[in-house]
Amino acid sequence: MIQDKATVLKHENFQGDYRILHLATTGIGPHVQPGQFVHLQVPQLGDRILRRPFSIYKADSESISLLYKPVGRGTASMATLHKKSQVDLIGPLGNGYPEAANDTLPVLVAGGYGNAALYLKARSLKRKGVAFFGGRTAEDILCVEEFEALGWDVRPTTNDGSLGIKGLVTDAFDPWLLEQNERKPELFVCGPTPMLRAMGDRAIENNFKAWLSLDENMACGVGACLTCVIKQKTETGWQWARCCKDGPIFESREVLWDE
Amino acid sequence: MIQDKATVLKHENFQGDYRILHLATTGIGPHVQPGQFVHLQVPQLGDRILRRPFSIYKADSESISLLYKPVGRGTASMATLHKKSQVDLIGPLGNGYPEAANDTLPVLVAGGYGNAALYLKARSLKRKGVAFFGGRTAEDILCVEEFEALGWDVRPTTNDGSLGIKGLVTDAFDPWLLEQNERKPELFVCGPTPMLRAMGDRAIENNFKAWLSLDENMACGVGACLTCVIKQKTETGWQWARCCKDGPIFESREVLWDE
Amino acid sequence: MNKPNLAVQIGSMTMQNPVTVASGTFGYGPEYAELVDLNRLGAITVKGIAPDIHLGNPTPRTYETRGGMLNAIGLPGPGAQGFIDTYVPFLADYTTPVIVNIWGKTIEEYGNVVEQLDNETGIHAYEINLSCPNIKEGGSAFGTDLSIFSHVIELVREKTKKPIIPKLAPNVSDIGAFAQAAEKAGADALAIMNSFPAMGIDIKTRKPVLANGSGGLSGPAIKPIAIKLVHDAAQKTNLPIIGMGGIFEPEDAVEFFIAGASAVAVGTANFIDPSTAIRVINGIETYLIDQGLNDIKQLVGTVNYG
Amino acid sequence: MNKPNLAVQIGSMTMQNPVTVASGTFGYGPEYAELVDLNRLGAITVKGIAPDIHLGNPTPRTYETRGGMLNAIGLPGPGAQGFIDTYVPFLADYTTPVIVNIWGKTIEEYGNVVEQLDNETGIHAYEINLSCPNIKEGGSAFGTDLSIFSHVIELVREKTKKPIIPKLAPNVSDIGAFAQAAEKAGADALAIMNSFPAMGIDIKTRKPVLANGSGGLSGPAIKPIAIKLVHDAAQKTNLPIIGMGGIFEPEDAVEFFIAGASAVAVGTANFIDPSTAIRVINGIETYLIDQGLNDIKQLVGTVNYG
Ligand SMILES: Cc1cc2nc3c(=O)[nH]c(=O)nc-3n(C[C@H](O)[C@H](O)[C@H](O)COP(=O)(O)OP(=O)(O)OC[C@H]3O[C@@H](n4cnc5c(N)ncnc54)[C@H](O)[C@@H]3O)c2cc1C
Ligand SMILES: Cc1cc2nc3c(=O)[nH]c(=O)nc-3n(C[C@H](O)[C@H](O)[C@H](O)COP(=O)(O)OP(=O)(O)OC[C@H]3O[C@@H](n4cnc5c(N)ncnc54)[C@H](O)[C@@H]3O)c2cc1C
Ligand SMILES: Cc1cc2nc3c(=O)[nH]c(=O)nc-3n(C[C@H](O)[C@H](O)[C@H](O)COP(=O)(O)O)c2cc1C
Ligand SMILES: Cc1cc2nc3c(=O)[nH]c(=O)nc-3n(C[C@H](O)[C@H](O)[C@H](O)COP(=O)(O)O)c2cc1C
Ligand code: FES
Ligand code: FES
Repeated sequence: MIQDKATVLKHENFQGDYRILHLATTGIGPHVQPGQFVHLQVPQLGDRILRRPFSIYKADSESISLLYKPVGRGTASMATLHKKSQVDLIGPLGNGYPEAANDTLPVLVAGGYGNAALYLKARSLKRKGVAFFGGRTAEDILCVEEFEALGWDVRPTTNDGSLGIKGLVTDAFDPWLLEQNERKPELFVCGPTPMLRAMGDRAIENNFKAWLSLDENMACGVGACLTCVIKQKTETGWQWARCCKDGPIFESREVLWDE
Repeated sequence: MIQDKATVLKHENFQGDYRILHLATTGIGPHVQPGQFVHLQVPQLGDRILRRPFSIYKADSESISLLYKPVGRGTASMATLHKKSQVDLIGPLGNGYPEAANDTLPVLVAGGYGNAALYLKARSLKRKGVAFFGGRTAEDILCVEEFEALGWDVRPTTNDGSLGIKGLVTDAFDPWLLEQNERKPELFVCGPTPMLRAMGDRAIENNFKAWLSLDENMACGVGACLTCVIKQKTETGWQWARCCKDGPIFESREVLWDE
Repeated sequence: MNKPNLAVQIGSMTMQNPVTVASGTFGYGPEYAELVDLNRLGAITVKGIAPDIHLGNPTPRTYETRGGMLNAIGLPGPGAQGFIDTYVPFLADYTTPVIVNIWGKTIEEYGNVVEQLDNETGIHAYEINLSCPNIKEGGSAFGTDLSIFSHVIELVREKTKKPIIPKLAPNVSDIGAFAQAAEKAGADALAIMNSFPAMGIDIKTRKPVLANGSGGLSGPAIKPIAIKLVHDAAQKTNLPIIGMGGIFEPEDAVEFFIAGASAVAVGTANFIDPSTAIRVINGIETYLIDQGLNDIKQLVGTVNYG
Repeated sequence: MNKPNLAVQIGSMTMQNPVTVASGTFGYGPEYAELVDLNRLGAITVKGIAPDIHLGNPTPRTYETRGGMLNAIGLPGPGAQGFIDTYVPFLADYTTPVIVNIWGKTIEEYGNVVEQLDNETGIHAYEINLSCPNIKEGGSAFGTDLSIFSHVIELVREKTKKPIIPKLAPNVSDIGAFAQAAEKAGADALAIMNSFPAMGIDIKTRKPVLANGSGGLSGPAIKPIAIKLVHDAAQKTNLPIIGMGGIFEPEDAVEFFIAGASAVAVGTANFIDPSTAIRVINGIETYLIDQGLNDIKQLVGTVNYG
């Protein structure tokens, strides 16, 4: 983990509203584990003050890329960054996804910008399985070709049916799951909370593992402020775990969801 | 006085650090009196909140220009405005310079951005006299050719002698004044407070008028908040006058300077 | 859907909508009349008036801070008679009710200023400034002492039948106690909050940035403090509350209503964007329509504690 | 010119420079150890410790506001024994003194937590949190009642010879009275200020933005309030004051020293820029050199009233 002033190498439109920010940072790039994130100080956000967390979409020895969508003040201001702007980063942060077990079939499940957190994992996993991508419309289904090029069998679902199966990720996943009998699936999931929860429930019911990347508001990003806590099950009940430091990745059995 | 969203027509480097901002505003341009100002909402000054006042350098039926120098946060942020940006303006504000008397010799005295407040007056005065421009270095002596083109006899002074007489405006003005005996001078002054005061003192001692454009911090700019007050002499002592509404132009005899 | 009802009653004063301007940020009316349609406001609250002419503090009187500003204007003003002569006739040309913010250097002066003003039909209510952080006399010291606080309100109550609206000091530990005391002393409504006692120092000269030494913090910076004070006071009184502190957008005003305010005042925002009050009025209406509410009263004090 | 002396004495604790971190914004030390050289700090102030494990509030626990943030973390923590087991050994590897922020749900608990901690040589001082806005027990209510306030300090004083530093509540009318009471009760220094009681409401759901309902406002927004409180307290006591509230730049810290603080703490700024404390230390040194001062003490309480 370092704090680094990174220079914008490129800032490009990706698909729909999504954008990719390429940042030069030799201090962070080489150390990234799939599923980790950076905490980015939004430029010119004068009167708002907190950093914003972003999954590391790609990383090499000299740079990282972030894949994001402007949704609010912070990301809107981020969208104004131009080439050569400087951005203050802290990273890489968080635990990242664990290695897959030897005998499982890796399955990726992503919603919206969830692909950003999964791309590096998709690349590093030796065995390539199925990737379920969900989104509102075709525009929200990102990087299909990229994941396919890595050898993944991508199955999109959209709420409006504009790409793949019409419905939720679960509408594609559930029938698929019924057909599995050779290998136990092992899920790597990143997306909105209801999706995480749905996948977690299936993992527990069907006795496989699901590694969920949780999305909580963060202040410090390094484990100091106790803003981003989630309930982690213990033998006797639960304890708080910090999404930024102990997570953002938790196995489904660890998470005690609020009703 | 109106509130208007003006569009940046052009934003250009002028001389040294000075810049000119051209703004499209049909609501303000046609109504400007020389010496008036606009109250400008600085863009993206997220956590700072107040407007900043700027003299109207030029005005026509469709636009106004401001001549300014980035000196602090507000003006630095202003400097980032680009063509087509929108800026919120209130104006024209303040009383402006009065008509010159029939029998006087108009004299302009400007320091730094003071020329911005004087250009329109220089143009509208029928009789053109002498213009004393003071600055730290040659870079701070603005618009000499422009004033000369209007028919003014421009006499620059600089602290470092890089242009005109080395010294203060008074070093040029005082010897000149000694030579005057035909007409009584009438001064139109805009510049830093010590200059205003020096000119005001001379006006009182030598029994001529000096119209001084006072520079006070402002909050509302329209006379409502009583931030920008200066001491105005009365028969029995003094009262507060609002620089933004009752001024910014005051005759030297009206002003009670703080010791 | 029909237009929702925005009218609010403060004692005998009817506000056509729940938005006024904060005292001291809008002059006496004429200053913003070219920029703001005064007839659209719920009420016009003028700058503090004392029995006599008062000069206020030396300059600098204001200073910009992160997310806010400091002021120590020090309540300069034309006095009651000056106000009657100069501003009451001007304001009489508008249909909007006028709230006069009053203050005194002594307890008695609070009574005196009301005596001078009370015959004017063009004055519809008094806001009693018990919380100005910028004057040694009266002001904040009166507003943080429960017994003086009550005493001033009782005295003003004796002098007038018009609605009286004490303006509470924010720098107290228990705003509820002051709300209750005001109710008991005969207040018709409460105004919460005044600017918060604060200070800045110029590190080059080591002088306070305000000539007065310290001043009051206002603007968006204090909004979360104001929301809590309004909320806490609303738990302890049935009086309508005029909420203020950092309102810049309609959404800010809505937050105050949910917290328990029956009306709001736009202050510092007038300096930044004089159209704020009108924008806020329009925005409240839109919000009510979106929420399917047909009266602003349905929004007041509706925090969802979950 | 020689390097100015930055060292500050708080009772028996020597700080090599006058900059610590604000409790609750820096964890217990390890969290920022990769980003900040802990040995460069004047002291490390850890998050609030109670006698026992405490879970704190539900989420959301923080919220961003204009120029600041709200928090209602609710003092989760490992308890005294957990702190001793997990963090004291870690902190012992650094030369920087450790200030443990303590709190309790009852008056007795304040004594109890000190009893548990006091044998640890790696703990150099206690900051007594009498002002947390986010817990029903203890916290703010204790900090705004002069007699409970004094009582807690006296009790802690009995239990330890280490320096004790009460952290004052900002939501009081007369901070000087609390400063004097703390001095009388045996405090070695004061910490001013805690985050300010505040609230935000989501206008879509009408729920408070913090699960706890209300919380504390911190960050640049409150700096002018903090400067005034430090200034006013310094007029009434000779105790050294650790000033905090919105310090983001060295210039902010300098303002606190001029106002009367002997040391400062960097809080919310750690979240935005973890290098703030080090930048502040360096900036203070530069400022002293520029001003021709050779000891930070020469700056403390030097407001030029003109
Ligand atoms: C581990 C992790 C990885 C992420 N990766 C990505 C990614 O790869 N791509 C992507 O597009 N998004 C990602 N996000 C989400 C991204 O951080 C949010 O979109 C972003 O924070 C929203 O910022 P905003 O200001 O645009 O949103 P806003 O909607 O404006 O924020 C709304 C309000 O929420 C509050 N708020 C926002 N952030 C915080 C905070 N951190 N703490 C407290 N309050 C807060 C503020 O009050 C803010 O005004 C990730 C989030 C997490 C936790
Ligand atoms: C009538 C008038 C006409 C002017 N015309 C021109 C012109 O034509 N060209 C030009 O270059 N300049 C002009 N100025 C000066 C111009 O307004 C200042 O340069 C500008 O306000 C400085 O802004 P800044 O944020 O860059 O400065 P900063 O130096 O950053 O301001 C420093 C600090 O001073 C405080 N401050 C600044 N303005 C105010 C205020 N209004 N009220 C309270 N505190 C304040 C703030 O705390 C601010 O952070 C004029 C001023 C007046 C009064
Ligand atoms: C420049 C200025 C002058 C003020 N003058 C007065 C006043 O005369 N009487 C009063 O009761 N409040 C006065 N106030 C306080 C405001 O009415 C209001 O309570 C406070 O500013 C908080 O609201 P805001 O954040 O919207 O400005 C003044 C505030 C400012 C900024
Ligand atoms: C997230 C957070 C947690 C905090 N936790 C504590 C705490 O445990 N004990 C305490 O005394 N103060 C706590 N505080 C208050 C800070 O120590 C400090 O007094 C306050 O934030 C003002 O300083 P700042 O504006 O620099 O943040 C906390 C503040 C924040 C923002
Ligand atoms: S964001 Fe601070 S602990 Fe996770
Ligand atoms: S700036 Fe408000 S009265 Fe002049």
